[in-house]
Parts: sequence; C-alpha cells; structure tokens
Amino acid sequence: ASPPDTLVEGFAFDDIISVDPGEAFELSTAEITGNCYSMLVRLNPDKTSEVVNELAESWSVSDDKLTYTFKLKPGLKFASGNPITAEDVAFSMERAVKLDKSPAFLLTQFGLTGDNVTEKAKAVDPTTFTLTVDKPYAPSFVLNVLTATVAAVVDKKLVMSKAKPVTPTDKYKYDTDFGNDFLKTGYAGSGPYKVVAWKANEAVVLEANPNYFGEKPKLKRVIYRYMKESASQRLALEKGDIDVARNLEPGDMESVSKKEGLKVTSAPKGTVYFISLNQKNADLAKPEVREAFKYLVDYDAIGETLIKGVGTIHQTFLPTGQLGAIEDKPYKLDVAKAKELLAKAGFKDGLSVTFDVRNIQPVTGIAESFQQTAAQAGVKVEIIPGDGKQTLTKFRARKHDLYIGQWGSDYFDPNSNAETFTSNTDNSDDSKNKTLAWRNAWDVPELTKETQSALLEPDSAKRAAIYEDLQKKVLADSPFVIIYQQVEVAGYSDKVKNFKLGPSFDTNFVYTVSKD
Amino acid sequence: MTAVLDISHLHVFFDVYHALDDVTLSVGRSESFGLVGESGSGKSTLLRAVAGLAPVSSGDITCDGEAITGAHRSRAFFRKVQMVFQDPYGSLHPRQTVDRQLLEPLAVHGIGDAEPRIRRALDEVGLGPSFRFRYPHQMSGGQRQRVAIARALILEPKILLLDEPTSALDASVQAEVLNLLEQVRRDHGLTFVMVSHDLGVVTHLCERLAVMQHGRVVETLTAADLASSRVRDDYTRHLMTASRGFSR
Amino acid sequence: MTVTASTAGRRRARSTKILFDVGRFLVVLITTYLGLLAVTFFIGRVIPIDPVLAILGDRAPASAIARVRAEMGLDLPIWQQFLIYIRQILSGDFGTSVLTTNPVLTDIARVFPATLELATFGTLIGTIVGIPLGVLAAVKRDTLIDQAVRLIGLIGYSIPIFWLALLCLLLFYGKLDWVAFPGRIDIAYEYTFTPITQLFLLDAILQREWDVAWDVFRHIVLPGCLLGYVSLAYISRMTRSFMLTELGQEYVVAARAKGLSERRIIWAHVLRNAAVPLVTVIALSYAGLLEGSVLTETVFSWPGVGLYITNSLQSADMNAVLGGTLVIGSAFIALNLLSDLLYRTLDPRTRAR
Amino acid sequence: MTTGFETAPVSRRDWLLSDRPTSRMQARLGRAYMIWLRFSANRLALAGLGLILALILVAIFADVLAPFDPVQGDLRNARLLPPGTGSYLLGTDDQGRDILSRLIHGSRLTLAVVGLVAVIAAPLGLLVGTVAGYAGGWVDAVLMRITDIFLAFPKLVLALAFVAALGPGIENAILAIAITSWPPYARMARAETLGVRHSDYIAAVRLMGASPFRIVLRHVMPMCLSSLIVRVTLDMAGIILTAAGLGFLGLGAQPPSPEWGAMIASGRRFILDQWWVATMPGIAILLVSLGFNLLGDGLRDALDPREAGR
Amino acid sequence: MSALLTVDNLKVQYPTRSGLIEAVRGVSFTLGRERLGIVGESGSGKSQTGRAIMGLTTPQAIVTADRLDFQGMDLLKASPRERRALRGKRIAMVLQDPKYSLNPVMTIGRQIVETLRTHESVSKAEARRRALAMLEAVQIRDPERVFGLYPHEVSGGMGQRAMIAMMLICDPEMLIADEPTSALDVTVQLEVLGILDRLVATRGMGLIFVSHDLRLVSSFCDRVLVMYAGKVVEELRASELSQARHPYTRGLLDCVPKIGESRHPLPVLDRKPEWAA
Ligand SMILES: Nc1ncnc2c1ncn2[C@@H]1O[C@H](COP(=O)(O)OP(=O)(O)OP(=O)(O)O)[C@@H](O)[C@H]1O
Ligand SMILES: Nc1ncnc2c1ncn2[C@@H]1O[C@H](COP(=O)(O)OP(=O)(O)OP(=O)(O)O)[C@@H](O)[C@H]1O
Ligand SMILES: [Mg+2]
Ligand SMILES: [Mg+2]
Repeated sequence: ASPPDTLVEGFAFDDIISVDPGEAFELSTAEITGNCYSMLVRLNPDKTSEVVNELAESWSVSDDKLTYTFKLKPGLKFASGNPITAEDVAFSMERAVKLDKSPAFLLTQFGLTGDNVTEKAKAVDPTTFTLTVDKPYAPSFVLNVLTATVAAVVDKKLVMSKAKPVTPTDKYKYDTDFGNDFLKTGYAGSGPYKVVAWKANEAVVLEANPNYFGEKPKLKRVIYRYMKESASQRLALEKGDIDVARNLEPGDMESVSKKEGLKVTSAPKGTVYFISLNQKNADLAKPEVREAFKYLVDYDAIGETLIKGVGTIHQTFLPTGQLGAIEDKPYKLDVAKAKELLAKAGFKDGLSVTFDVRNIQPVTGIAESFQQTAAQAGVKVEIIPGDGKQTLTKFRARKHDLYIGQWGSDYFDPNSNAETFTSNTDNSDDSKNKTLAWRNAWDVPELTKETQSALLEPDSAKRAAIYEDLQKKVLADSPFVIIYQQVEVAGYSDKVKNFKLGPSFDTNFVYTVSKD
Repeated sequence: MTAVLDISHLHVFFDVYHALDDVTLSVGRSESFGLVGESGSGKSTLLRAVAGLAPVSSGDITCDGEAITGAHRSRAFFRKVQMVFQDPYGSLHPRQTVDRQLLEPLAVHGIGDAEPRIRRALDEVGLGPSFRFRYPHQMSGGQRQRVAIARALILEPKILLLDEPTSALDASVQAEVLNLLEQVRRDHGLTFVMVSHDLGVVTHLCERLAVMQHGRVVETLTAADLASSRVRDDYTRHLMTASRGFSR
Repeated sequence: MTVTASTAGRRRARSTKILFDVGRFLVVLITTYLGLLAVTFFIGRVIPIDPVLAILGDRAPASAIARVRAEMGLDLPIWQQFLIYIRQILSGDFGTSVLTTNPVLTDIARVFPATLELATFGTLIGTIVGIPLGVLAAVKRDTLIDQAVRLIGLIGYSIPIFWLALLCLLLFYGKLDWVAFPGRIDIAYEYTFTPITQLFLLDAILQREWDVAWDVFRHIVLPGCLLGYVSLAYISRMTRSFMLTELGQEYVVAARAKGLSERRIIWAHVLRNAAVPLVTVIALSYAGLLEGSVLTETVFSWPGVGLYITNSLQSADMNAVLGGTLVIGSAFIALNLLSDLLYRTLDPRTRAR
Repeated sequence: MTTGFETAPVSRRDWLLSDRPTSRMQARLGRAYMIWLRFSANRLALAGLGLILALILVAIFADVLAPFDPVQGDLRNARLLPPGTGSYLLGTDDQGRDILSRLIHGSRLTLAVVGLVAVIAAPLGLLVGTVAGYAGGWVDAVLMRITDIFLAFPKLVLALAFVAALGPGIENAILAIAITSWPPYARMARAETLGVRHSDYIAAVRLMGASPFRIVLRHVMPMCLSSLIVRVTLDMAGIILTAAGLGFLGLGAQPPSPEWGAMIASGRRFILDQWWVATMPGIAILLVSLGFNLLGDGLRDALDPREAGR
Repeated sequence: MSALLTVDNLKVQYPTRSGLIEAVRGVSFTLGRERLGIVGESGSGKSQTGRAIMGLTTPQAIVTADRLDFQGMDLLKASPRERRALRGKRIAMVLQDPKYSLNPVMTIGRQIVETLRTHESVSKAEARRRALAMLEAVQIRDPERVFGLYPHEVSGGMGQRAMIAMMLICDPEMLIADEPTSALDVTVQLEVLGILDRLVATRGMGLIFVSHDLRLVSSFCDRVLVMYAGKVVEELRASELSQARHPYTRGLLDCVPKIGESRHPLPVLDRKPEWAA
C-alpha cells in the first residue's frame, strides 16, 4: 500500500535519458521538469491560447519585435536557498545553447548561437532579463517556445560548482560541461518539488521543495514507479499499491472507470499518430497510392476499439486546441475506392511494402489492423516489429517504406507541427534538417515557404488561416496518413484529490494533489 | 631365423609413468611368441606400442623390413599387422552388425570382393552365415572373439598381435578359441605375438616367450625350457608355482 | 632423446605440472574473457540501432550527433575501436551506461545482487525440494510416486515460465493477496531502508528490520518459487537418473550384504555418490537462473541483471550490455570452477594426492 | 521382401525379434523394433508421441482444420470474444481473430522452429564435439574455448542480439536459437567421444588404417547419436520456450504470424479481463513441450541399454 | 557334522518380455562348517544361487525353495528386517570385483567400521581398534594407513582383502565368496585364498566358494558342486575330482591347457541337451 504522505504513480517512463532540462526532450521528463523547475512564462493550463507569468512579473516586446524584456518577481529562491536572479535566467539560456543538446534548437531557431548567446540573452540587472531574436517573429510564437522545458531556469551557482572541466575540441569549444553530468541525475531548480532520484526504469522520486516561492505542495513525496504494463498498473491500482495508473489501455481504463473507489481522468494531448510513406520508394511516391492508403485505415473500428478512450480520430496535423487547428475528417475505410486509386497508379494486382512498427500498443494493433485492411485492397504489408530505437534509427536513415509514428508538439504553438510535417529545406541525404517531411523524402519547397511565412505573421487570425491552408494541403496530398490525436488518461484512487492532467506534458502538475 | 618383428630399446611413458623400460625383443617369421607377466607389467602396452596405439618416446621397431618411427603407421603396415584384443565385449563396435565390422577394413583399403571375403572369413572362424547380421549383444563372448579374429584376418596380415585373447572366456570356450588360433596360424603361416597371464595357455600356443615385470623383460626362454623348469629368473619361478593352483 | 635425459625430464615435469595447470587455467580464463569481449563488441557493431540516438534522443541537432559520434570513436576503423575498447576495459573502465547515466560498475553493483538473491532463492528451493523428490522417485521406481514426481518435473520443464508467472501473479497477488506487488521491496521502505550487501533479505535480517524482511520476503517468494520450480524440475530429474545409475552399482549390493538398512544405503551411500555429478547439475541450473531469468524479471519488474541487459541491448547501450555480460560470464565461470572444486572434494578419485 | 515374410512360417514379431537375422535390413529393423518395444511399454512416452504426432497432423492439415482465417480478423464486431461465443471455440483476440485458428496455424511455426533448430544445432554440436574429443591437443583446446565462450555468454542476450542484428522474423529467431543451443551438444558429444576414443573397438578401426575423418564420422558419431537424439528431444521443449520467450519480448515472429509466444505476449495485456487470450496459447505450448519431454524421456529409457536393462 | 545351511530345490526366476528366465532351476545342497565350492561356466547360475541365499536378488526376481534353512531359521519366511540382521552379522558375502564393490567415496576404514556398528553397539574407538585388528588379520601390512585410504587408492588385491575384512569383522558363521579372486593377478589370487583359508580354519566358518576355475576350486575346497544351466549336475569331494563321472565336469577339466602338456588341438566340450534336462 502507498504511504499517506506520498503520491505513488505507476508510469512507463522508459524514455527518460536525463533529467537535465538543458538536455532532456522526452515526454516523461517534461512532466518531471514541469513539476520541479520554474520558467519565465508558462502555458495557461485552462486556456491554452495564453501564456501566463511564472518567474516573470511582466514582459514586453520592443517595437521592432526583436527584443523581449522580462522583469522578475522579487525575492525568489531556488531549492538550494540561492536567490533567483536574471543572471540565472541568462545562464540557463546560454547553457542550453552551448550544450547544444536535443532541445537546443528551440532557442537556436531564434538566431542564438554559442558565440552570440551571451550578448543576445543577458541580464541587464538582477531582475531584468532581455532576449534578442533575429527576426520579427510573431510574439505568440516566441512566448510559446519559452514555455518549453528547455527554458527552465537552473541555479547557476549550484550548477557551476558541480561543473566538470572538459578539454575543448573543434566540435565542443568550451572547457566546462556546464554541470551537465551533475544535472543528468541531479537537481538545481526552484519548482514545487525537487528531484531526489531518478533510477532508470525503476523510479523517479520527488520531494517537496521547502523553499518554493508559491503555494506549498500538499504531499511530502511523489514517487513515479516504473511500470511498463497497463494490466499490472491496473492490478496495482486496484490493490492500492499505487495511487495513480498512468498508462492504462482502453480495456483496463473501462474496468477502472467502473470500479468502486477508482476514478479516471483524461486530457487531450498535442500528439498525433500517423503512418508515413517514404517517398524514396517510387511506388509510394505516386499521388494515387498516397491517397489510396488514406482510404485503407479503418478509422471507425480503431476509434471504437484499439484507442477507445486514449485517442480520438483526427486526420489533420495540428492537434485540437492549437491555433488554426481544423477538424476535417474526410477519410474513412473504403477498400473499393482505394483499389480504384491503386489501379489508376498501375497497381491493379496490388503491391508489397514493409512496415516498421514499434513494439508498443496501440501502434502495433493499429499496424496489424491496417495490414488486414490493406490486404483487402491487394496491398501486402510486411510488418517489421522493433524496439523504439531500432525503428527510429531506420526511420531517420530514410530506409523504411511505411512507418508508424507519433509527433508531439515541442511547444504549444502550431509551428512545431507545421514545421515538421510541411517543411523540408533540403531533401538531400546528408541534410541537416530532420523534419518528418525530410524523413519521408517529401520534397515540398512551396509548403516550406508557406510555413516560414506563417512564423512572421504577427496577426493571429491571418496566421491561423495559413495553418488551415497547410492542413488542408497535407490532408489531400501528403504521404502522411494521420490517424488520431492522443488523449492522455489516468486512473486514480478516489483518495487522491485534485488530480488533473494538463493540456501538455509539462503541465501534468502534481503539486496541487492531496490525499485523504 | 629371420626376424619379422624387431624391437630394440623401446621406452613408453604415460605422463611420468615409465610403462616400458628399454624393451628389446625379436620375433622370427612364422614364430609364435608369448609374453607373460603380472598385471600392469606392460604386456599390453608393448603390443599397443607396436601397433602405434601407445606413445613411444624412444626406441626402434622394425616390422617385416619396414622401419617404423613414432606413432605414424603406413597403410601398408596395417595390412601386415593386425591385433585381437582382450575384452571381446569392448573390442566390437556395439552399434554395428558383424557384417559392418567385417566390411569396414575392406572398405578402408578399397578391397573389392567384399561379399565372398566376408563369407570366407566367417566360415574360417567357425561362424555360420546366421551370425552375419547379428549385433555384438546378440552373441556370446566366445563368438565375439571369433568375430574379432575374423576381422583381424580379413586383411590377410602377416603378424597377429593377441592381447589375452582368451582371458575373458570360460575354460571350455577358451579351448575352442585356442584351437581356432592354432588352426588359422597354420593355414596362413602367421606370426603370433601373444600376451597372456596364464602360463598354460602361453606354453600351449607359443614356442618362445618373454617374461615381463615392471615394464622390463626379465627373461626370454622357450616353452620347452619352461616345461622342464629350466628358468633363471626368480620371478619366472614364482609365476610357475602360482600357476599350479592353491596349495595349503 | 636419450633414456637418462628423458627420465630426468619426467621428474621435472611432475614438479612443474601444478604450475602448468595454474597457467593453463589462467589462459582459459583470459581467452574466455577475450572471447566474451569480442562477441559483445561484435554484437554492438551489428545491431542496427544508432547508439547516438540512445544518448541524444530523437530530435538532436546534426552538430550534436556528429560530436557524440566522434566522442564515441564511432568514426574510427573497426579494429581501432576494438583496441580502444579492450584498453578501456583492461584499465577497469567499463564506461557509463547511456540508459541510466551511471557508471556501468555502479549499475551492476545494484542489479546483480537482485538477480543473485532471486537465483539463490530459487536454487535453494530447487535443491531442498528437488533432491528428496528425485531420490524418492528413484527408490520407488515405476510406482505411482515415481510417475507423479516425473510428471511434476516434466511439467516444470515444459511450462512457459512467463506464462505461469503471469497466472500466478494474477492468482496470488491479484486474487488472494498473499504476496506483494512486483518489485523487490515496497515503496514505503524503498527510501527508508539502506541495504548493505544489496541482498535485501539478508540485509534486513542483519539489521533486524523484521517488517522489512517480511516485506522483502513477500516480494521474493513468488518469483523465487517459480524459478525454484524450474530448477526443481531439472534437479529432481537428474537426481533420479543419477540415483538409478548408482543403485545399479555393485557397492550397493555389498552394502546390503553388510546388513545396512535401506535408508542408510540410500542416503549415506547412494546419494553420497550421486551427489558428485549432482553438484555440477546444481551449479549449471544456478548459472542458468543467474542468466536466464529475464522473463521472470520482466513479469515481476525485478530490477535484475537480465532485465538490465535486455533494456540496454534495446538501446544499443553496449557498455551496459558488456558489463552485464561479463558479470554473467564471470558468474558462469566462477560457478563452473566452484562445481569443479566441489566435485574434486566430493569425489576422492579426482582429489589431488 | 514383403512376400518373404508373408510366406515365412514365422510371425512378423518373431521375424523382427530373431536373434539371427538374415539380412542387414532385418537386423536393423529388429533393433528398431526392440527399441520400439521398450519405448511402447512406457505409457507416458506413448502419450508424448501421440501429442507430437497430433501436432504434426495439425500442422499438415492446418488449412483444413482451421475454421477461420488466422490473420484476418473482425476488429469491429468480433474483438475479444470469450470462448464459445458463436463459432469461436476458444474465443477471439484483440484483432478479432479466432484463437483456435491461430493456434492451429501456429503449430506450423512451432514445428518449423523446433525442426530447423534441431537440424542446425545438433549436427553442429555433434561435429564440434566429436572432432574436439577425438583430435585432442590444440584442436580440442581451440574448439572447446569457443564452446565455452558461447556457453558463458548469456543465452537469451545472444539470441536477442542476433535477432536484433538480423532483424525480426521467425527465420532469424531460428538461427539465433540454433547459434545459442549448439554448445551443450558439443560438450556432450565431446564427453562421449572421450569415453569412446580409447575403447578397443576404436583402436581396432585405427588398426585397419581408417582415416581420423572416417573414424569420427562412421564410428564415433554413431555412438554419440542416441544420447544426442534424446538430448535434442528433451531440448525441443526448451527451444519452443525460447522461441516463445523471444516472441514474448517482441523479437520472435512478425505480426500477424500466429506464433504462440507472441500470442501470449499480446494476450497478457488482457489477462485481467480476457484471460483466454493469453491462456490458450500457453496451454498449447505446455502441451507440445510436455509431449516432447515425454517423448524424450521415453526415448532415453528405450535407447539407453543401461537404463533399459533393469 | 551339523548343517549350517540347508538348501532344497532352490529356484530363481526372472519374468521378462520374452517369458520366464530360469536362472536357477532346483538346486539342493547342505553346508556344514566346511569349504564348499560351486563351479560352472558363465551363466550357469552360481551367483544367483549365492545371492538368493543372501536375499540380494533384484526385486523382480522370484525366489522359491522347498527349504532354505539357516541354523533352523526359515530364510524365505523371515521378514526383511530379520534377514537384514542376519546379513553381515551371521552370513556374509564377498563380491567378485573389489573395484566396484567398495563404495568409492568412503574410506576403507569407515566402510569396515560401518558393518561393525550396524550390528554391534560399540564405541567409535573400539570399532576402530577392531577394524584395524581385522585389517591386520587379512595381512595388510600398514593397517593404519590403509584404514584412511579410499578404494581407488589401493590395489586390487588390497581392495579384496579390505572387502574380506569388512565382511568378516562381525565373525559371521557363514561366508559366501562369489568369485573373490577372478579379477586378481595369479600371484595375488593365491595370497587372498591363503587368507580366506586361514580364517575359515581358525574361526570355523562355513564357506561357499563360487568360481569358474575348476582347478582352483578343487585345490581349495573340501567339496565341489558342479552347475550347468541352473542345475547341479554333479557333487563330489575335491580330492575325488579326477574320478568325476559327468561328461560336463570331465570336459571342463580336460579343456584347460597345462604347462608341459602337448595336446593339439585341445579337447573341447560337446554340450549335450540332456545335461540341462
Ligand atoms: N593410457 C594410459 N595412460 C596411463 N597409464 C597407462 C595407460 N595405459 C597403460 N598404463 C599403465 O601402464 C602400465 C602397463 O599397462 P599394461 O596395460 O601394458 O599392463 P599389462 O601388462 O597389459 O597388464 P594386464 O595384465 O592387467 O592387462 C600399467 O601400470 C598401466 O596403469
Ligand atoms: N536381473 C536378471 N534378469 C534376468 N535374468 C537374469 C538376471 N540376473 C541374472 N540373470 C540370468 O541368470 C542366469 C545365471 O546368472 P548368474 O549371474 O548366476 O551366472 P554365473 O554362473 O554367476 O555366471 P558368471 O560366471 O558369468 O558370473 C544368467 O543366464 C543370467 O542371464
Ligand atoms: Mg593388458
Ligand atoms: Mg557370477
């Protein structure tokens, strides 16, 4: 049984590779960082089109839309007891950019580089921080990006005291690791909870931060216990060994919702699942084939069974809730139509393709279902199951035919998804750009331009219109068969009060939770 | 007497154990030569050394004019020298019929007329055709020993090495096998080198014999000498008394 | 070679024989380790998983990827990589695990005891129950008891352990609530209890923390019994067969001729002889449990070395895989050595004089 | 030949049991018949044989026997139906496929895995073991080192690594299992060869001038064969379980192939509410590997004269 | 002379798949305090006779007799416990091959002591003392050393002596020796026989000596039973061996080659079916 002062969550967090906010870019880490670090601004969980202040007391944009000035609230403290100053904010930015880890691009897309970051992101005085961007972006875009966990503020004094010297090379020009080694498993933040331990595939332990500047958390400890399977999470939940089950599958969700003493909650997330067709494969590059495949998914049956409760059928690339998102659902299972299209493309007798699928539900189930429906149209699909990293390696090398994947918004702005689905600046094999469009060798210079133009559109309504247009185009002609948008669910014991899932992964807050 | 088998200064070691210590022997053509001695005195080792089955560390062996060195034996050697082992239960392959066992040497040497040869060989050792397709476990010890003899004879060797061919057999069966050996020797003009711990058996079959103890040859003498107790060595005398049976 | 020289040589050979044996053993050990290293290295290179991916995640910028690739020496020729790898290992550096970001040795020091504890528990059960069952079956050969023991053993041999584990978990945890939830220890104790040896049961008992010990026991008992059943199946079956071989020996007749009771003959004479080959069997089954409990560990979320290697393998975390492999390989070699030693002490015929 | 023994005055049984066979064929058949007599006296062994024969028959006639398509399901209407619903005797799985039909078709995979692994691993182990044992010296040392390395290597890791390297699929799983399962055979064959190497009958063959190659192939190997057969039969269960284990870890078979281990793996998600999805394939595996074990046990008693003599 | 053991119409049968094997087919004899030899070719049922008397045939054997009487005790009616109490204490048996009949993982001393302590309650020290004395009695030169040795560490002759010591330590009234010397070297063979002979003479035991060596038996025993195919075909005094009448016995005697005798070919046995009748 779980202790009364502790919230125990069963959670499949096998994606965590580090809890350093400057390095981590995984969904599970986002939740940890969200609960343990503070940022200048945050997404408003109740109204996702807005950002609200956290460390910042106020902010303003210069007229040329290039310089953003943030004023910090007074008297803030890190968990270590050190005061939070603009210096720390600037350091956090500098650190992320210089470390150049996975999430660094969020900042570097504003023109920050290792060489200029100290100039462009700097503390003017202890409570004033300014950020200078390279183009007059829509302010909503910039602020939305700043809500991402990479912008979490770390304790400069503490971090640098733990930093390890490194020998500079051509690739890495600095003589310190900026405390990266320490922060991989350590903690230097100011959130309601602090990270006490992360043991890969075992547990993440959070403890209340006594120096937290906001309302103190109700529970002393939060333990995320690694549990891979839905069935065992449910079992443990029913037995009271955990308070929250985070990875319930449809069947288990249903049972939990009917069970006395247990409740379920859910929240749509900004993640869409899609099957993508590699355009390097000449067969799949035919427009008719691309279209035919969209008719070969049994959206309705999948929605009623495999993803019931954990996803809603969604066919456009922007998740519901983001600026400009549309809800068009023109496709449904239509084998005859698909056959006709295939015949038009010259595949009267069908064709064979391979399909790289992660060993994880519900993707495997959807893949199998697709395999069956595709077979009806003469498309022979060979499923190649693999572990996540294995299929991903292949996908990134553009060696797949079909791939089933998901894309979660990096920050709550339409650009995140638009960029990946519609922009491909360089379709060559050694391109630096790794968007989904590139990964499927979908060479679309016009769409790329259109996506970029949306970034600089300061008027929200006009910006939304551009995204709507992009979505329609992708829906009609892209090699992406978008199937559904994820709904995150959790089952929990009714002893747990105020448990809520947020609209994004870094807003799944636990500090409001209490227990009877 | 022309020597068909000449052994001089032969040494055999098993790791550190000196199993044969400077053994020198000479066996004449068509002679029957016996080896006696207590258990572990190196009788079997001597035969095996000649056959190339024991690690010779030094010494010379000449066989029918062919000088042999080390453990390597030429193909021709095996057509000249064959061996019959002590234990009829262990010297036949348990998973092969008599037919297979007799066929094998012919196959190895690429000898063609297998069918008549096998029939003749079985006939010669007094086994009818009904034995041809039996497995070893379907035969008695004496019958197995006959098969072993047939197998040795089928290559028509000149020298037959016999390692206690009858000691595992009943007295009555022993007599049959001894008679058989005598007969094939006469028919083929074979040279015998026979090991036995039974002085009666050795004197029955051999003209000359060597007495071994602790890996050495202590005395070489003729059967007639033995019969009339003309022995020089104490150990030989001791063996003779022992073989007369128990006396109170 | 002259006679005198050879005799002297033999004598010298005898005194150097022990030295030679030790030397040969070392050569065996070193080559086996080198082999393990080479195979692991090879596996690491052929696995179609980009190790950089495991370090940086999916969305890292190209510059970071190139940097890490160079850091890991992945751009060097294969043989150079292997040499670097060997040099690293020889200097005692197993590197850090990408997956857990800990030094591999630290990880191993945590996960291996977990497996060790489980496997030891299983082997104890297998031995304590399996041997008497095997003896019983052999003594009552062809009776109902014999058939029953054989069938129990055969089913243990035939049942998919992960399946049985699932069903048992459902029954004993889900329905009956007799055992604790998967894992090694309850959350409530996990952060209050400080283990010394990492063998939790032992630690709890040593520290006289009885409630912890009870909790740990409730966790280990089900997976331990399941592994115990598998090992019991093997041990009882081999015991039966060794006992039957020994029961047919002449010394048993001699012992009966002495007027000894059947019980004494079975337990003091026959089993004592059957114990000689049994030692190897038990060691083998123990080694098997040490390396082969991945499936059980998966079902019971047991943070052991099998699970560790499997997880690492799926992330191409070759440092961790190698560490785990070497530990299991060492355990295997050590157990072999141990069973060899035991064999020698149990069997006077092989004892050095 | 048939006329031979129909006109003969002796019964067929006497002809087979004759201790004076008149032809190679009769001798061989007689030996086989003796083994069969010993084997068939063991009821459990017969049950095992029956199970295996049933498996083979099911595999051969899978197309006829299976009431439904094993890979095409009815996701919308027939998902997770309990046993006995409509014509789904053993229920359906999460893709709405008939479990019975999948089990029936899965028997082919099981049989293929078992057969191919045996065909690859056993001869390999036999060859390595007998050559090492007979040659001795450095050949033995080198071969046994390699064997030891493979033995000391965690088996499932090796198999996992191979499957990961070669890509998933039943063929690769077979290769992986074969690669991990030969060392024990090599060890066993070597031990047996060492026992046989110094026997007089091998000495006799050497005295015929037979080449080492011939001795190993024709005289040593047959001696190792019966214990090898027994061991392989007993290991079949282990092979099935390993394959199932690989399937369980998601590395054995590719979906939608009805591999039993993979079926358990995908069914375990429903074990709380839809117990049959994981239970049915579990029972199938249990039955088949029990069958192989019973068969192997019986064969051991029948082939091993030491045991059978009593 | 009072009879120690009376055997009347002893039969030992083995049910097998191909019918009943009759290993012993009605053997009758009596044994006093004397040396009785049993000879016969391999498979004639000598060992089975000995084992049936000891009650050591394998469980599936069917042993029947009109009478099997040891000093007034009906062995066939005795409970297993009673028979066990007899074995080693009053009736002992020496098996053929010392290599296999000594427990390889127990020291020789312990095995001897074990017999003693099974039947008599003596202290450890006393048992050891008596075992050493017994080892000395079987002419082992260094009993202290041999006491602590394992079977594989002693030669065949020593092993056989140890076996005899183990069986005689409780002073049995009767000893069955089943080919006790056939695995040994000729010279050692005589030494062991010498020891047996002395022990029988000094302790007044009854001895059944099983062997296939007619010459040896005749020179060692007082009386000889000749067995063929599970039956006794002839019984005679050892001294009257040369007057044996049964052709089987004569044949066995004749077919052995002797030093200084020239018979080529050797006479062989011509087995007659009526012998087995
Ligand atoms: N392969 C071997 N390895 C080690 N020692 C051996 C080997 N073969 C024989 N010996 C030893 O060499 C010595 C002589 O053995 P050998 O077999 O020649 O004796 P033997 O005279 O034939 O005795 P027996 O009459 O018992 O057959 C013995 O002490 C034996 O232990
Ligand atoms: N367990 C058994 N089952 C069937 N038959 C048996 C069994 N034991 C012995 N026999 C048979 O009983 C017969 C007599 O055997 P026994 O051992 O008494 O012969 P023996 O005279 O001692 O011969 P040897 O001189 O070879 O020891 C043999 O034909 C043998 O096959
Ligand atoms: Mg010899
Ligand atoms: Mg006998």
